[in-house]
Amino acid sequence: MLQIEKVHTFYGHIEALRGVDMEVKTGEIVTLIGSNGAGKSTLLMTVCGTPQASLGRVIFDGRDITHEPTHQIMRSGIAQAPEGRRIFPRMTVLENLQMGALVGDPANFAEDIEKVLAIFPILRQRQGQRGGTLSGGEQQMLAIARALMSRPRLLLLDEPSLGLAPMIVRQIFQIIREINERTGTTILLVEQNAYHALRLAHRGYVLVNGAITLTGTGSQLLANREVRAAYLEGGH
Amino acid sequence: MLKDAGMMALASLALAMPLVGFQTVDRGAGIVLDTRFGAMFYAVAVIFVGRLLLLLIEAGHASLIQAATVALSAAWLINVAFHLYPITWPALGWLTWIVASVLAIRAWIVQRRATRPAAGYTDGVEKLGALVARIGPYLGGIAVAFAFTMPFMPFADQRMVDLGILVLTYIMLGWGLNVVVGLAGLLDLGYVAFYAVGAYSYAILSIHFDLNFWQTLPLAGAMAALFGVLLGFPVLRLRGDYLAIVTLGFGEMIRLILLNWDDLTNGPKGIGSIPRPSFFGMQFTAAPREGVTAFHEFFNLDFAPIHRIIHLYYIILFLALLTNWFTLRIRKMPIGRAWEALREDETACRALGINPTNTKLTAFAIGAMFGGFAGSFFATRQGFISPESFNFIESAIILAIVVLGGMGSQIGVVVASILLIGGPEWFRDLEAYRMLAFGGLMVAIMIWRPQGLLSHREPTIKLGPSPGARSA
Amino acid sequence: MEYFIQQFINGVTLGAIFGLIAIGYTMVYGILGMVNFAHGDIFMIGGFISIITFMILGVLGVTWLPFSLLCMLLIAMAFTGLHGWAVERIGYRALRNSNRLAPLISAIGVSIFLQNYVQLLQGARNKPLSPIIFGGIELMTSSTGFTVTFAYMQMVIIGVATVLMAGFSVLIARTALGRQQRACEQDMKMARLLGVDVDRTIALTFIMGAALAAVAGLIWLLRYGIIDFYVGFLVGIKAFTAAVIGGIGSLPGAMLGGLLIGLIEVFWSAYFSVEYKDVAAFAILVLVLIFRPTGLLGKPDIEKV
Amino acid sequence: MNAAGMSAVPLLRVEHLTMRFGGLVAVDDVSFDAADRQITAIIGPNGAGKTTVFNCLTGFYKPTVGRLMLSPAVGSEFLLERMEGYRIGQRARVARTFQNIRLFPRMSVLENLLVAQHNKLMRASGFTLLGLFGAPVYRKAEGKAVELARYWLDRIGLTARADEDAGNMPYGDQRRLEIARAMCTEPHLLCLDEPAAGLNPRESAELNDLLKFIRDEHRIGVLLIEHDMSVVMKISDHVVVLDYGRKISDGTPERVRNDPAVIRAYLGEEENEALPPEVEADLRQGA
Repeated sequence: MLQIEKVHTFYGHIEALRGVDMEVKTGEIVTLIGSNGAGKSTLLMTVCGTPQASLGRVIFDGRDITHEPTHQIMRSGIAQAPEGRRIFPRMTVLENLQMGALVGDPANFAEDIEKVLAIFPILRQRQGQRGGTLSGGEQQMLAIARALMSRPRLLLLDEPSLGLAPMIVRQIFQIIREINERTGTTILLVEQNAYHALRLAHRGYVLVNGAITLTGTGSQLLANREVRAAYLEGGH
Repeated sequence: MLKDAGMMALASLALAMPLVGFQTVDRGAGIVLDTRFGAMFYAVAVIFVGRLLLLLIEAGHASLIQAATVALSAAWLINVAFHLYPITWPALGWLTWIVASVLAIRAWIVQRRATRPAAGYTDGVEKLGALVARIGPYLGGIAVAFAFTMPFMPFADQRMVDLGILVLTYIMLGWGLNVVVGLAGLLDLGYVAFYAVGAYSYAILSIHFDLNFWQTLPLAGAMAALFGVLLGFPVLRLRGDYLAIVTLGFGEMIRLILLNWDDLTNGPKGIGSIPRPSFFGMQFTAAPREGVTAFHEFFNLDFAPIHRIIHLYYIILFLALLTNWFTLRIRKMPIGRAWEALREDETACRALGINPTNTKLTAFAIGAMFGGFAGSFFATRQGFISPESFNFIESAIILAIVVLGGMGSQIGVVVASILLIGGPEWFRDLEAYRMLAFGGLMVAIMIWRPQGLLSHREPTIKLGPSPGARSA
Repeated sequence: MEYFIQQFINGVTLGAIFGLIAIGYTMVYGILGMVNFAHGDIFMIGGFISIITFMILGVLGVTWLPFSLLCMLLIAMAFTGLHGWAVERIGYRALRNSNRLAPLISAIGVSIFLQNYVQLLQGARNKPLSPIIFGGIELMTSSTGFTVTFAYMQMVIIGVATVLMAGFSVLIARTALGRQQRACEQDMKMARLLGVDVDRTIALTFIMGAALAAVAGLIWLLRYGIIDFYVGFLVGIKAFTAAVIGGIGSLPGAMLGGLLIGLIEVFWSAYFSVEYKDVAAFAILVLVLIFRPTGLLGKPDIEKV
Repeated sequence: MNAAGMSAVPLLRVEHLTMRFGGLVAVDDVSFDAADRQITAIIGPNGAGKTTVFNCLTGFYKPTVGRLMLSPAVGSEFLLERMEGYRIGQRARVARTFQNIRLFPRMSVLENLLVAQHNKLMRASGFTLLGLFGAPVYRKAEGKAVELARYWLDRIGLTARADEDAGNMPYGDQRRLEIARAMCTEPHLLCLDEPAAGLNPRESAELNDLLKFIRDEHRIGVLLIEHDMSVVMKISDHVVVLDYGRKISDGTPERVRNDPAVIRAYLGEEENEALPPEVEADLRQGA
């Protein structure tokens, strides 16, 4: 579904991605692990076209989207719940969801919102509340819900567990699995919390210093010595 | 490609229609309407062709277009310089020239880019900035040497020295404002207020109390600094943009007060016959008053008005260098580092126990003081001041000098002053287009280099080798 | 009392002008965080386009007043909006991600450019327009013979301004376009990730702001019967002051601020001195900012550290 | 709590701290102590009010209700809630770092450490006047300040890059540089806001060593916000757990980990977190 071929991305003079190759197949959960600054978020943002890759290609559904503007890419079936959640703080929960549905068909709105609120019942109670007043876990759920409102075929999740109580983290990962199983949405997940992410994912990639160093199924990577030494020891 | 250029032409046609296509002409009491469709269509055509050529350049047909546009813009400049061919619509000529020049530059960039890899491209101007910073002391030395000898160069006529005085005044103002904007990061849009306070303090003190230049100067500077503190105290807690607008309002307030407080400032008529500075008590007049020696008599020279101008030139050179020495020095002081730290992150400064208000206030007061000095000089040089000289556009020009030069860069201020003040003065003949070009240039430079021309920063202190064996 | 009422009407009329311009400042500040210094000059251009339109209509022989007013309004809004778009496209778009000072300096450059552009093309003298709306209702007359008049022109001005501001508020609060604008205001990068065409939204913001400024320019022309290339500077600064007093980023704040500045200026001139009316406006600004740094209706933002 | 490690008066005593923003209660009647020469950790999910507690302690917010008393081993006591923001750093000597690193990015690493010694240097420079003309008093003071900076640079391994812009340092180095900068103010209490966030396990371990070094060698109190329980458990002497603005537990790491209230609200029921069988098999094979 998504192919990333030899992608290089620059932030100013800094080369954040140095020739990344990876692939996400339809219906998979793929996770990308790596330390802070390895370029995980940059990779997700490059898929969305901000910044655009300076070399290489990003292909989604057989279409080269490398040089398309972001808003076009987001209209072609990709949605992202970015790092730090980025809820619109002065909009209500409902308005946030409306923003998520911007690229969708307005006729589907009522149906979609019911579906999303069924996945995240807590948001139903909070509908009229401003995004900024939600707790961290609720904001994360809203961010995922908002991304789902556009009926994406590919969902990009950037560090959904960041800063949440261990209890909420388990809940979020459970929901991600459910979304994938129930709706068949393909998911590309970036995580610092390698342990949970690898347990959840069908396949995983390890990103070091802007390049992929290792790939395999979730279990293979969990069992890999280097991975354990670099990302798992010292707790989860 | 045609469609793109057509859209552009359509947009420019719609833009040009009301203001270029029609002209309101004054007729006696009222106005009547005139049309200028010819000019309008010419302008639109230039833009259409220009856009088309630009797209062709991007598509890889650079060489021929480059040659043609270079020739065209050169021909135009030669025509302007030597008045070869009479021009009915100079504005359209300039428009054509600008379009041609932009195309020529663009073609050059595209060609250059083709010969080097896109990745890892380092900015040439950035490198120049680092180079300038490295050779700064030598460059500064050469510049100072040139500045000292300039009045005695063969090309230095009265107009040249006058221009030198003007540029140096703005350099000094730029250096003064650099303390506030460049180092402390406080956006001051009303700097001209302190310039005005200095000038009026100087005028009033020197006329009413019969003090000479060197006695009045510190008083006027102190007065301006006092105003800086008075303004700064209540408003320095405000966030950046609010501060900008309050200082802008303050600048206007000062001007309006000067305009309306007739008893003190003589209102819009201004203050005249401000005493000129003397050279150790010697005056620069052909026939001095009884008991006063004239400069030319003492040195056995023929009287020439240029003596006075050269004297003024050295005064402002001295003042400017004083400002420069002071700012370079204070940058290395704890207070200077605190200013820069405040610019970078005020919150972190507070956490480190730095009092933000007092620190900003010193920057504000010192900047104001130099503005006051420059104002004093302005008053004594002109001999006449009125509120008209202190409007917002002056503040904008000084700020533009600091920002275009590259904030915090001393040499940048010099370059920007020469470019913005000296440059337009050379095109005096084109009075009408001067400010138009000035505005356009500000936009163009900002878009080209938002961080200013020379924005490289050198640390104020370097970690030397460890003294002895005192390693932890 | 009658004098007071008359001044009140005058103040509201002036306030409507400031309010319309202030909306443009506040919207651009909200979305880009920059002071669009050239906005006052856009207002001035709106005034010039209005006067030129009026004269073209005269040449064409259109004399029915309501129709020619409507033409002036629409044409001025359209062409001034285009100028607003051009300013954003040329002067600001490339600077959207650079430091805070660069767009401000660019805006000052644009302002200087526009003033001289109009001066070159239309001449430096001010352009008079003889009054085109006459008469009014006499509301009351005091014992001393002072008559309070609510001129038809003032009614038109206040009416047009009120309708536009109300329509505008609904646009921002209720429509998808308004939601996109607010989304860009709060988090531009996220808005883009949700498929918002940010460039288009920002361009529209500039066009709308310029169109409202054009209305202000037209009103100014009707009310004061005179326009020149320099008028945008001081009016612009005062409108910005209004936006800051109201709480920058807040639409109702801009309108309220405009009204306040209009009233302060008129009452100060009426009861104290005309000379210092501008000083009074700025002094109020300083006071408001010191005691309520976010403006009257601004949201106090909690500092996140 | 072991009485030996704590003197009668704790370094910091927080009593009934409450912070409201409009209708929102960010911190609700929280009381705890932090001892000298100990690492006290405050844990809890994002939005639990941890950073708000820090902001009250360091003067960025004025608490709605509450008393914050700092009693350094030497010198007088300070009531932090009554002090203006910058004075807390200047007088009471409470230093802090920030969740999102707040260095002076376009100043050099060394300059960052000198700015931290501003007040000392300001006095030595005769409020700039003496310094301007190069008085020896000032030059000596500046030399000493540079030596202190060098000490910490050696400690965090950044001596070689002292003259580069702080903003160009790698993420992990910036975290440690921020701590070094805070230490250059010679504080009584060091407050660290999520210092381990975004660090990999190796960098995390280095950080733990640095914090223990600060506690044991410089003998000051450290207050630490963190949500990674595993990091907290390794180095802290005392843990305070916040949830929705309230304190739900307080005590030694052992006690907190097994506190039913913490498990209910924060950690969740211990699941069967065993690895998938094939992974277990792989690991056994490799071993």
